[in-house]
Amino acid sequence: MHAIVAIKQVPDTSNVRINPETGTLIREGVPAIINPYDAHAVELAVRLKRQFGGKVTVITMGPPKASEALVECAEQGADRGILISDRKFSAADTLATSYVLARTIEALMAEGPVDLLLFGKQAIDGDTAQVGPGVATRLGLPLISYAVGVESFDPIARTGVVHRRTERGIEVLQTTLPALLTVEKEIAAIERAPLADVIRAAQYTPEVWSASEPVAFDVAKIGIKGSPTIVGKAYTPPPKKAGAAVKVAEKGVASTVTEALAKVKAAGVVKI
Amino acid sequence: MSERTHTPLSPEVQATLPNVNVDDLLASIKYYVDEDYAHLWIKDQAVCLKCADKPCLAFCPVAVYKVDRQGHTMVGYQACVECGSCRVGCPYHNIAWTLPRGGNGVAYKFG
Amino acid sequence: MSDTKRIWVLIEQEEGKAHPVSWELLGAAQRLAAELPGAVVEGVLLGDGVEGIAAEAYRYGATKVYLIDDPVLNVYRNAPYAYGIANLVKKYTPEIFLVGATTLGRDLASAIATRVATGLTADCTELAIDPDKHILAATRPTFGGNLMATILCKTQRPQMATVRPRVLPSPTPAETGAGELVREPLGMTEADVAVKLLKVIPTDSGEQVDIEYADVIVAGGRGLGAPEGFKLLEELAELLGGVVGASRAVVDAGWINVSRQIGQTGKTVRPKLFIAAGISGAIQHRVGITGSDFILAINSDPNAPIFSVADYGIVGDLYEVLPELINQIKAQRAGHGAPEVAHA
Amino acid sequence: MPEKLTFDAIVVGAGPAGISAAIVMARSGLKVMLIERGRFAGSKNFFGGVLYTHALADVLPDYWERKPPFERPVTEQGYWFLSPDSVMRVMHKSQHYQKDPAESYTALRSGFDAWFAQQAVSHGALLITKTTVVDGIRDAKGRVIGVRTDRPDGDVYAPIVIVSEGVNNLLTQKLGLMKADLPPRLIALSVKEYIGLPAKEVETRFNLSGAKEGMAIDIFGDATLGLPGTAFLYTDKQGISIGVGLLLEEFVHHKLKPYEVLARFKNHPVIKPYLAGGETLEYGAHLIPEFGYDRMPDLAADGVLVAGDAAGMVDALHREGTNLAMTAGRLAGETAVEAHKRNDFSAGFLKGYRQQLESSFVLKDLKQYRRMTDFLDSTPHFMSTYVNYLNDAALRYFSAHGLPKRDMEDNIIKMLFQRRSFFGVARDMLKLLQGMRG
Repeated sequence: MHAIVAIKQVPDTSNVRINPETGTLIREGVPAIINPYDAHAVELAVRLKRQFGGKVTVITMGPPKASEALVECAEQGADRGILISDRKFSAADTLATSYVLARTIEALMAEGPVDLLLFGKQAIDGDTAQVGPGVATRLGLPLISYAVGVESFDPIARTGVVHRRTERGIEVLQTTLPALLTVEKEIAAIERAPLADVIRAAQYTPEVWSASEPVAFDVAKIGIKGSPTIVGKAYTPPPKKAGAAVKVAEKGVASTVTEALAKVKAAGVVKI
Repeated sequence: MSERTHTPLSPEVQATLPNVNVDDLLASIKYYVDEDYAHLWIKDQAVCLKCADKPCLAFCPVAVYKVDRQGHTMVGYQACVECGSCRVGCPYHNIAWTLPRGGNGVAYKFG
Repeated sequence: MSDTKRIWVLIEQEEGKAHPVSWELLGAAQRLAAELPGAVVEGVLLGDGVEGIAAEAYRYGATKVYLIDDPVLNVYRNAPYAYGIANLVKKYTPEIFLVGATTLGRDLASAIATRVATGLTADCTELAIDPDKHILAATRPTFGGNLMATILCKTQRPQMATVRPRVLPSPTPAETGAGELVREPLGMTEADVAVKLLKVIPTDSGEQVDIEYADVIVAGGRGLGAPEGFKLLEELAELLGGVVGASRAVVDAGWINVSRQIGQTGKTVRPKLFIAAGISGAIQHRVGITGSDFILAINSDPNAPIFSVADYGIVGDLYEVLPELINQIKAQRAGHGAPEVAHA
Repeated sequence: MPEKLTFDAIVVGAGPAGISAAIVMARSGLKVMLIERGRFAGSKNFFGGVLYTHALADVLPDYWERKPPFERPVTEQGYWFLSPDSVMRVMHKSQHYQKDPAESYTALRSGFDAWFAQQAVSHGALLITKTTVVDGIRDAKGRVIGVRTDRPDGDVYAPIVIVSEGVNNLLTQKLGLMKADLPPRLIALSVKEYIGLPAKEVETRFNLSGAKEGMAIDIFGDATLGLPGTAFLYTDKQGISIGVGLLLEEFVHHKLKPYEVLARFKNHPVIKPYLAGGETLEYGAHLIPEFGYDRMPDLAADGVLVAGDAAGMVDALHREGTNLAMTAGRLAGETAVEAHKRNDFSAGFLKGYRQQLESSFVLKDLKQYRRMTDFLDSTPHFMSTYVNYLNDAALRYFSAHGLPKRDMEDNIIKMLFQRRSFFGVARDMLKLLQGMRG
């Protein structure tokens, strides 16, 4: 079994600070982490490897610093890490990113058969959820997004049954392999890695691929050239204004609650 | 060496201490909370029940310790910054103090 | 080539019912069309025996609906839907294409954008036409809602965006409406589709939803006064199909498990409705709830900081307010008859 | 059966002491495992402080080329004596401080320690993070032969273990090198806020001419409510580190909330304007071991050495700790290298580590100030009495009352003895002298 996991190193958005004047991220004091969904994707891959044998390859596109994230994946049990890093990739949007990852995966598929491609459901910095589906589309592989569980996986028969969360419930889907899954956190709880794996990872140096070696990417399709979208402007959202507050002491509990319920309904967020 | 003698703080000095909601300070701290393992606990609630002073309620710099209605000492280990004050400061050495599992707990961004 | 600029809206449907975000998008499309000379608003509809939905789309302002009706499209799967729509896009070259940022919409839009090699802006909360460049300016929150970014797609067409449901107003439909129905073939058979839907397990089958994914959270704080107060919160949460959350104070007090804690030392949540009962709202708690769509705060202290982030606040005793809330919800539901039961 | 994990040396804790030891050993070709429980080296470390470059240079002669992430060089330093409404400042600014590299720098530890640990890695040490050491492993004769971590299959072996675990020295105690925890009057609790301000603001407020100037101030008196302790204020690149530390005993006895003491200090009329408009980017707390020379744990036993805060290597009077830790870590590392050469890891040989410390400033200073904690302990009024007196005397001195100057001077001397008897003052000064001279 060979699973390829695509990950991203992201700023921990629970601690993000924005420079209000420039509308840019203040990197200082913001930890860089593996996108949390991606870490669960790696965990799933490692579990399948333990069950079926084989190997796990983790790929990421990013600056040189992102190789830290690949080392963390190695701690989790990944066998090989590839950092695709080149200044020519900078300012890539999701279309350019999915091109680079798809070509990288094709190159890996040329080395030998691949059974599963795993992505986090989205990255917490951009929240686009576009790269996984984009790569599946480029490779012409079956896509199951928002996967929450693997019911069965058979690398011999090349078929699997996957649970997917949608608004109407959990869809149980059968797919041929290889398939591409984007995963939620429930897909696999992260376990503490044995010390030997951590030691091995600390000695591991991920491979670095450039824009030209070992895969020659089409320069028109990468970085800012290959990105149809650009950021027009960025700004900090205005601080939220406090809504009205009504006092039970003034209006009585019944009419206060009636008013509040009407407000909730008007907001249309949930069915009352 | 003798035990230390203390001059009590005058009420005037006491009155100059502002009220601070420590929860507001906690928002600046990065934690990786280990939901499956509490690294601090009370060894024997009976000892706390007999402790009249309960200094831990004050000296813990992140207010980990609270007392519930039954007088039991509750431990909010999630906010712990692992300073060790309670380990040393509890007059009865009644706090079991261990380190969080590797990678968990406080992670200072600036330090 | 004509100067007609088509603004397309995906009419999302499942089990023959249109998703309301489709109508919100038709409303938005009409507002965009007013700013864009030569623009027309058109719908795109895929499914199996869903032609009837087209009539609805006309009432919401679509002048034309492109329909692919095929048994392969009976249930949503990415590949045949994306394939069918990408062919429509290639044939009719719309200028703008709007899709709801639902699970289905985000899955589908990404695949379409990749197939036609164009730009897609995800999960937008605001749409406008840039007055100078006459292109779509799609604004979306990023970095966990800490930054708003306006994205432009300069040369590639269509300019695609998925739009978060419920952030744009839903237009009132016209009494009647008429438009042109354009039928197109799918050009794909079931044998071409690798993914098969075996079954759907409804979510509300008793399984406790993790607080991070809950759409409704009823959270309690020190103001509950006693752990028994959580019974009331559980009742309300169950009524709303939600889960119970808590502030640091009550988790510390041992009234509820740490997995329910919300805030800097707990979890960050993004429910549609967050009800804060007896939570004063220290900053460390507030940072965990600001992603909520609607916050209803109940607290006896009118100066409680929670009110500064609440969309609506009730100053009063939660032991008076919560039972009344529960009663009124029950009464309203009784008035509307029993909730619909889905047929197998 | 998992393989037995074996190294030449294990270092517990990637702080200044442990990293220094790891660098020295790795440079000598030993296979070193440096274990850190935090997510990265520095993530558990918090200080209000100043790093001295002499100790760093001894460990890493080319440290300057390796671009350490310092905040600002300390070009002006000294003391502020705060009374409730006034301040007496004794500051020293000198051209001597203006050089590259400077003698000392303000720093933030999460960045500095991470950088320092990378230097160990670049020398060949293996840095293992997110891994907590829970116990030592000993052979039948009681010799330390490894450590147990909290990882699955987490035992790891080495003929020598250097314990640099910090002030909460659980492992040191488990290995029997220290009998029990010391009382709270020998440990200080310090709380700090790192307050963000634009560099320009920092420079204007503290009269600094640019990024190559910085200030380190120790503050006494009202900052600690007159109780034995120190407050501090250091300028960082884009912010200020401000904190207050008291012997833990004072917090315990007076039931003081550390964050309230800090908030009160920040509100002091002299301090407040410096912080105006700043944003608290981080709050935190840390213990400072003020064991004193006579209560340090055993520094060596069979297969094990202790260095840094774990051994109480802090000179509280001069707010020095990291330089003692780096020096001790270096000497521990050198001892371990020597032990490998002789293949002798016995306590008898390893005790040479202590002898080297005795002849370095580390133990010389600790010996000299061995009574400082006791001095503060026995003179709890010291801070309030004399600091307030200084300010009142200054007020009298600098105000024109229409009195002859001679009368004013008499007045000032009288003011002192109204507060404390002649013999009281004499005794306090004598004790202070003893504390300072050792």
